[in-house]
Amino acid sequence: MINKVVESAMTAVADVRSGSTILVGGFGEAGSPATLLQALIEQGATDLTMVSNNVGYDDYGLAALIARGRVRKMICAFPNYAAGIAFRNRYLAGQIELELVPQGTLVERMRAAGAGLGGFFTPTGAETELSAGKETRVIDGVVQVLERPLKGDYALIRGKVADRWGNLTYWRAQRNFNPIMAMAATTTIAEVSEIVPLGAIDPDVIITPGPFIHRVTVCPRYNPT
Amino acid sequence: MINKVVESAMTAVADVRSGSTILVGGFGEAGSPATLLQALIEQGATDLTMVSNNVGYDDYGLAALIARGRVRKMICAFPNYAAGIAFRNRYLAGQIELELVPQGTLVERMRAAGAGLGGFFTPTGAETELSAGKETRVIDGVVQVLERPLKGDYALIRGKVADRWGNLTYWRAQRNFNPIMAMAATTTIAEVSEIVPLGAIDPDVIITPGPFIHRVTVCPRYNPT
Amino acid sequence: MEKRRLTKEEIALCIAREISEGACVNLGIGIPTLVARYLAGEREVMVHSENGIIGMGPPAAPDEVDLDIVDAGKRPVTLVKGAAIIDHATSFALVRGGHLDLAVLGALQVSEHGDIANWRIPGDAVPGVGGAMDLCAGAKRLVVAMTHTDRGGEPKIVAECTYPLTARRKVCTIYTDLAVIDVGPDGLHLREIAPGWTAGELRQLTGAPLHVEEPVPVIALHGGAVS
Amino acid sequence: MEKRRLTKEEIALCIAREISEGACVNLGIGIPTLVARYLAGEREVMVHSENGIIGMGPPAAPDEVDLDIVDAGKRPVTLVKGAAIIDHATSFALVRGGHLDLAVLGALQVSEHGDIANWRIPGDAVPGVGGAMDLCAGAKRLVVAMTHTDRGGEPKIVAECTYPLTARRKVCTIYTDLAVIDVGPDGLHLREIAPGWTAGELRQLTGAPLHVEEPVPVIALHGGAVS
Repeated sequence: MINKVVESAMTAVADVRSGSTILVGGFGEAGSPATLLQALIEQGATDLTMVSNNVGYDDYGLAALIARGRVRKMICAFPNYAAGIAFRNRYLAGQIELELVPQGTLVERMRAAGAGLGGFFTPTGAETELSAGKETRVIDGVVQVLERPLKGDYALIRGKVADRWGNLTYWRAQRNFNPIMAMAATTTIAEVSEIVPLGAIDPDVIITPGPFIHRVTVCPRYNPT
Repeated sequence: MINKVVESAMTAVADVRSGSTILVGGFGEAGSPATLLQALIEQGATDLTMVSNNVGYDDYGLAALIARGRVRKMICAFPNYAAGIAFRNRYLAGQIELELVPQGTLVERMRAAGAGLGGFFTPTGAETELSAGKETRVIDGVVQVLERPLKGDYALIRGKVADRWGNLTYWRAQRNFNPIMAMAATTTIAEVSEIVPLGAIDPDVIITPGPFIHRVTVCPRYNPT
Repeated sequence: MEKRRLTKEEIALCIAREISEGACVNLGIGIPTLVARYLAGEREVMVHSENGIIGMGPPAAPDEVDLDIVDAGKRPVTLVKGAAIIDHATSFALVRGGHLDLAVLGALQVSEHGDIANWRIPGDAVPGVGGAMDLCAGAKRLVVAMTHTDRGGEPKIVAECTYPLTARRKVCTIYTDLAVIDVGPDGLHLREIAPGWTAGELRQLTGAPLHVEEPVPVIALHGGAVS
Repeated sequence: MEKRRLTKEEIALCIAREISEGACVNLGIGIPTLVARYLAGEREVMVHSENGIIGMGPPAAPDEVDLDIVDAGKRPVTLVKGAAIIDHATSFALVRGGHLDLAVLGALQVSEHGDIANWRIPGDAVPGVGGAMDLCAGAKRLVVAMTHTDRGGEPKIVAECTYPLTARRKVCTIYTDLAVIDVGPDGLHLREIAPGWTAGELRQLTGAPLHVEEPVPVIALHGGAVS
């Protein structure tokens, strides 16, 4: 019997090795796998490359991981906001590397990795400093940049409902990066609000199908206090 | 008030011009916009380039369009089956052009067009006669082929339920190429089983959102007799 | 006619007027966000948010807050009837693929060629880009909402941008507190001007040549509930 | 031991044995389709169909037919509990992106390098490729199910394919009616042989050198309900 459900967030992240590249879903706090991130803090892996739209908030989750010096490099679109103080401090001290990627390119690079594509040409960022040094060519009169796939060793995502095969749904804009990151990692771990019996989710409303998911664990939505 | 619902399949296809490139959803007969195709036959446009996984069946829909000499070129993955007799006859007589594309590349080329990408590298078809003359390069040790976007002037698709904004759901494997083709054409026309009031479809279960759809019309599933 | 600059709300109203029914629009942070206020009424418009919402409604009232329903600035919002949720890849396919009829963005500078700089202030501590470059690259029509001059009174409309570029040759129209200016292949064209201002005065505050056809229409500030 | 060739069902059984619980597999047309029969029981396997089904079940009985639920050959099928529907782009992302643990395909020829030719017979009236090239390019593991020789008795396992290639260096294992042969970096390795056959006899029917370690195990045909 296929059963991807694991008992806790700690169990789910137990084998994450130092030096891993980890994709982290969510847009701000919406759809963020905050409990898995808290477990990762306890778990201890370090020298991590984290891929996420943002850099976390205050001193929990991704921000706490950064504050503790566990992140070597951040690949993201939008690290510059007041509550991203953990990242800012380390960045200004030269203690963390930043690869800034336009938001649409960031998600498309992960999709390319998940879809087995070797790269793609996009007009986004052409003739700007973010495409400096990258191969460009004019296609149909538009300058386009060649972007490479971005694959994770792990993806940590948040969903709404799952079954034991790993079929997943998402609640509203919790969805964001999560279904794409699910495709783009060697091991994808999902925290969800609820596990339901196999067959309880209508096949037409499943957003992420089982083969993209490796472990699922139930966690209430994490609300920092 | 936005209202993309039109009264009939004939109205929906009325402005299709000769020489157009038309994307046609469906995999075999599953999810095929058969009523829109019947309307296109009556409508009269000719010199068409049709993009579809298959080439139609017997003498209705896409096959009938081909049999009547209205299709200049077929871009597809799988035209070689007994009921594809209309295509076979014209192809063997040198009366129709064929661009054969691997199935995954076919759908990904349309996605690239819909997503505003200039092209992508794929391992599919590398070192085969289907990539002859195409740019290839070795990426991460794998030979990959550069494939170009494939855009339609029109897309004809089939869905299950729609609202007046053009939000769409699909029934089971009726889905196939339809949501991708919906993104990839200047004008996308959907035939559906039912129109429901705005707000009646849960935002989480909509597969194709309104901005990708331009016209919707209600048609019972077409069953050839 | 009293000589004055437009308020932010009035700039937003002017932009709202050019949005037609059925349009799919993305409204950036700042003045662009205000445009949503003037879209209500008979016109139905589909407001897109980068994080995968089509049919974004007004900000959420305290009792409506759902932390998973937020706008591009991560503020709780509502969904309108007809809203759809899509994933981030599809959301940016919509943006880059030309399915967005209009994007309204703020800017630090716009050049006479339609180049836009709006993502990075030289010397900023931490750079961030978000979805700005995608929106500029992909929207069918890109308009900018900004003040005509910066805090030091320097022109933000320039011959060549000196701030890092977001995209080249993409801006169609610039809405400022002093004017509405279209960007054409031959440079900037003054379409409308703020009440009481002359083209000559405007030229003094604009860092690139301006094509002017006199008489220049005054921006109409009636016909919309400017609050 | 009676000397005989395996039936199609027995080839399918051999392949089914190597599929482990939880695997996501794609079964091509012909002998590969038969593999599904031998997957039932305690093992749960997710069967993928190119047209966007994960969790494909047996063919539909007459009263179960839904013309929108079909397999890659367009025949009506059923869905199992836990099935999910995805669009074609996601379906081929799954295929090409290495999410398919195993693809089982028929072939016209397989070379000692693992090259496969299975999409086009030279001289065919109308060529068609379907999803064959994607499956070969992307599955984590590609195995071939075919007869050891063609109708004229000529080897289908060859030094170099003469039919148009589907993909290069992708086949991991070849299951025929005479043998199970693994493709290694140094060529073909005989893993198991049909009852009553000798390695010498097999070499006569194989168009490329075969590494053989005697004694060669005989293919076990018990342990599965071969119908």
